[in-house]
Amino acid sequence: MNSRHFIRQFSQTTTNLKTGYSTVLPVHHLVKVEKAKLKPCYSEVVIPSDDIRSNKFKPTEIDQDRVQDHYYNTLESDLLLKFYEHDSKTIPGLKKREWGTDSPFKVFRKGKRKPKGSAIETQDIIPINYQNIPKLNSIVINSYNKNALERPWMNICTRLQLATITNKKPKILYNKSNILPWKVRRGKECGAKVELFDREMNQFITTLTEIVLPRLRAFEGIKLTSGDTNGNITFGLNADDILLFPEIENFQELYPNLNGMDITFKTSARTDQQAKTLLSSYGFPFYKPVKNSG
Amino acid sequence: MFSKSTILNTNNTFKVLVRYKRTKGSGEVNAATQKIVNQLSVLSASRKQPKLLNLCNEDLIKHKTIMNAWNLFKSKKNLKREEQLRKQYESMKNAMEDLKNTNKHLYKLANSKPNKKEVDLFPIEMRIPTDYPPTIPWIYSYKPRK
Amino acid sequence: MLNQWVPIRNFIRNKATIVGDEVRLSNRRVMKKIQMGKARPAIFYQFDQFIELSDGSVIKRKSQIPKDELRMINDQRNSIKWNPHRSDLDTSDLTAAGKIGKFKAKFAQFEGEQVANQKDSTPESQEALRSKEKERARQKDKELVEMMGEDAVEIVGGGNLYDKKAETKRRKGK
Amino acid sequence: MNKHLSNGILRKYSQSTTNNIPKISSTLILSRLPVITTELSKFEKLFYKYQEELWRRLMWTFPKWFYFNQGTLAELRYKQLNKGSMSYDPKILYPRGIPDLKQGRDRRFRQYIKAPKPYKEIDELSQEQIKEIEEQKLKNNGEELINKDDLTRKIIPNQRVTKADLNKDDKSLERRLERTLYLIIKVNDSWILPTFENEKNSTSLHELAESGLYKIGGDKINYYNVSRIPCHVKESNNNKEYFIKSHILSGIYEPQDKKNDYKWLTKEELKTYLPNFNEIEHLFSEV
Repeated sequence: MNSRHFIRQFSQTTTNLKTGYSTVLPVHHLVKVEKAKLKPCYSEVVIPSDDIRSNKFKPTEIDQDRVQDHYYNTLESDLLLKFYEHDSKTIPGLKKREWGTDSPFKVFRKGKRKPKGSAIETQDIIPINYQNIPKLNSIVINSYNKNALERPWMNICTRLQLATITNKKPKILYNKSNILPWKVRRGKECGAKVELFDREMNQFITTLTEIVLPRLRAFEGIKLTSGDTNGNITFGLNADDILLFPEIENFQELYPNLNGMDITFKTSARTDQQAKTLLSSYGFPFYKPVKNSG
Repeated sequence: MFSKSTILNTNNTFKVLVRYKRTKGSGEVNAATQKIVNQLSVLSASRKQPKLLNLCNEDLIKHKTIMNAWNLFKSKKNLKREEQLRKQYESMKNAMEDLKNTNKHLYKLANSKPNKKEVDLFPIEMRIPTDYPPTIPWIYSYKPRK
Repeated sequence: MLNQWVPIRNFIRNKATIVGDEVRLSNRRVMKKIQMGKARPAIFYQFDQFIELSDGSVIKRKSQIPKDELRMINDQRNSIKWNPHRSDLDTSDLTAAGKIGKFKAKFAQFEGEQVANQKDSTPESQEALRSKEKERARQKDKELVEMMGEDAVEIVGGGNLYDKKAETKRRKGK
Repeated sequence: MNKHLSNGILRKYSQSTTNNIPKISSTLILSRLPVITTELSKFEKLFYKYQEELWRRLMWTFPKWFYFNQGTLAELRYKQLNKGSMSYDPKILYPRGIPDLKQGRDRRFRQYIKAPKPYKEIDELSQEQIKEIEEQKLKNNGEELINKDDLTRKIIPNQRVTKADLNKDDKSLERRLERTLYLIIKVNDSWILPTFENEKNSTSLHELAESGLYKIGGDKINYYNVSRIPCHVKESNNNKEYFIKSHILSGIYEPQDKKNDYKWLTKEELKTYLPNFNEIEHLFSEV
């Protein structure tokens, strides 16, 4: 509807071909150009962060990565064999639908209808081949501290706890809404989160599977029901469990107010099943939660 | 002319202002607060951040050479790995196609997944290699599960 | 017996004297504004840490704590959950070959006669043992003070800053 | 021409009808996964060293005040190990430039910190204790006596090269810990990957491989089959071998028939033992 028609009009052809106002979204002139960034004094911004001259330079490949090596040497080809299904085809995911044209209200209705049987769209499930073997992309550790709402200094403890465990500086979480009975106010600090990649992520995995989780008495494993249907698996550790990280355990008196945290594994798998298989290959146990009757 | 620490005369009363050595004042904090301040200072970059790297041109060229060599090394390794994976995929696909034409029954058994809902997990005893081996490098005591 | 061992962790956490006065941080902490392009990554000081697992294998890590050698008693390598098929680990916790049994065997020297006499202990003998322990602890403290010199004063740590129980009480009181 | 072609097709059809059903067998690729990390090449070692030095140079100052309370024994030890850096004195000429000192560190350079050890180091021991240790060494053929029950003893990693490596024992699972090993057996004077014939063509390929392995190697093998899907097929004279991939996680392979010889070999070593290795070369791990 929006595309311009080039009508051959003998007298007006030039005006029709003039570049003018594009009505195709996104309209480009609405994108803000920060001209300040083009100033010569900001030349540092332009240097890519992995360049040694950049302020952001941080060497990443500092030692042998045994987890990554293990993935490349053994797991990758095992996973390929495990996930392969002969003569399989792409299973289309649930997608948003058109409203239909049987009523004038539907014709001019904005947006699309939600997919059938689900509130959100789901991914297509593509058969696994040698180019799309699931792998772990990153780990997100999220620690919501409700006590920090009343005592802002407690958030410092939470941030430090995450920083010592992961060796990476966490970001502060802020409340997004106002819920007065819970003392939740917009813009208040309420915890911290950190996203780990590469070596930091791999070290975190081995710390969990080799040192922390085996010593948790009550730990049965990650629930087989966990997952967000798109291949991201989450499980939680409470404050007492965090005491078992070697960093915290050896200097307990320095970390008085520990806070529980949620650990999310972001994988490139399209289904939760595949993601769980991938995680189990790193040594994470899984268990089937028993349904509580009554 | 008069400084603060000299004698002032106001309304016939003498007020003597003398400078003493500063004692514990509002600047001091209690132990708990000090602890939190310590924690905060661990997290903050102030006074801890080193100077920026400032390589001379020669060093910069050396660095770039090293990085180029490393990237080349890595890409060669990756290509080799991908090529091997591709071959494995092809031969696996070929084997399945062959099995399909040879024996339908065995093909069905091979291609069936245990259950759509069930997760096919790796055994928990698979280990990520360590930097140095265990005292007894291999576990011989294996007891089949009953 | 189990009850004596399990709550150790909690005991340690609550042991520290609770500091009455709370943290008072000024709210006027103004963050330094970082100019565009001047932000630098945070790289905490990290030690190369060697951890020896229970089976003798050693792993390398990067850690911020100033300890570059750690030894684990319990970990993945002797956990029953991670070794479901091993015949030499098949023990419940309370038997002599179990975790606690091993722990006791290892630390028998510190526990004195306690382990040996566990089966035929009477209230009197236990009382005697306890007093012995106390005496020993006192002796240790004395030695420590001597090592540090005469003027040494024990420093009272910051302790537990935030008491969960007290907090709930306070809230309910409101 | 046309006639010729149709003839050819006809022949082919007739052949397939007269042929027997091909014999199907499962071939097992049983691997022992690496126990320790791969050996790095010299280039890799140097590169990692370079990167780590850069990284350490950009590291923040160690927050000593956080980990060591003033007036404790631990702090005393820390101070002994890490002698405080110099203070700036304008009268002194500094050949490497004026130091940029903050929190006891010259921020132009990398910071070297020694962490206190849980055990006593040489400088902490008295003369008598050192003498005692040396005497023990002499008694013990030059090796230091280590109390295995002492939890705070020094960590001495085990050798990456094992006894089996030194004895060149290729029947041992303890050899070449940094590599993946594969099982081959000797049948009729030739080395092969273990192969089991599917007699009734009713059991699935992976189950056949598993039961076959237990038959020849005993049931003390902690066996893990990776997938039901065969990873390769080898055709020869109406024989079809489907390759099944699996791992040995613990336990031991004990040949039930004592005459049967076996070996655990790496990829390079397999080359000399297996005929037409080049066809299946891609199935074996490089490491």
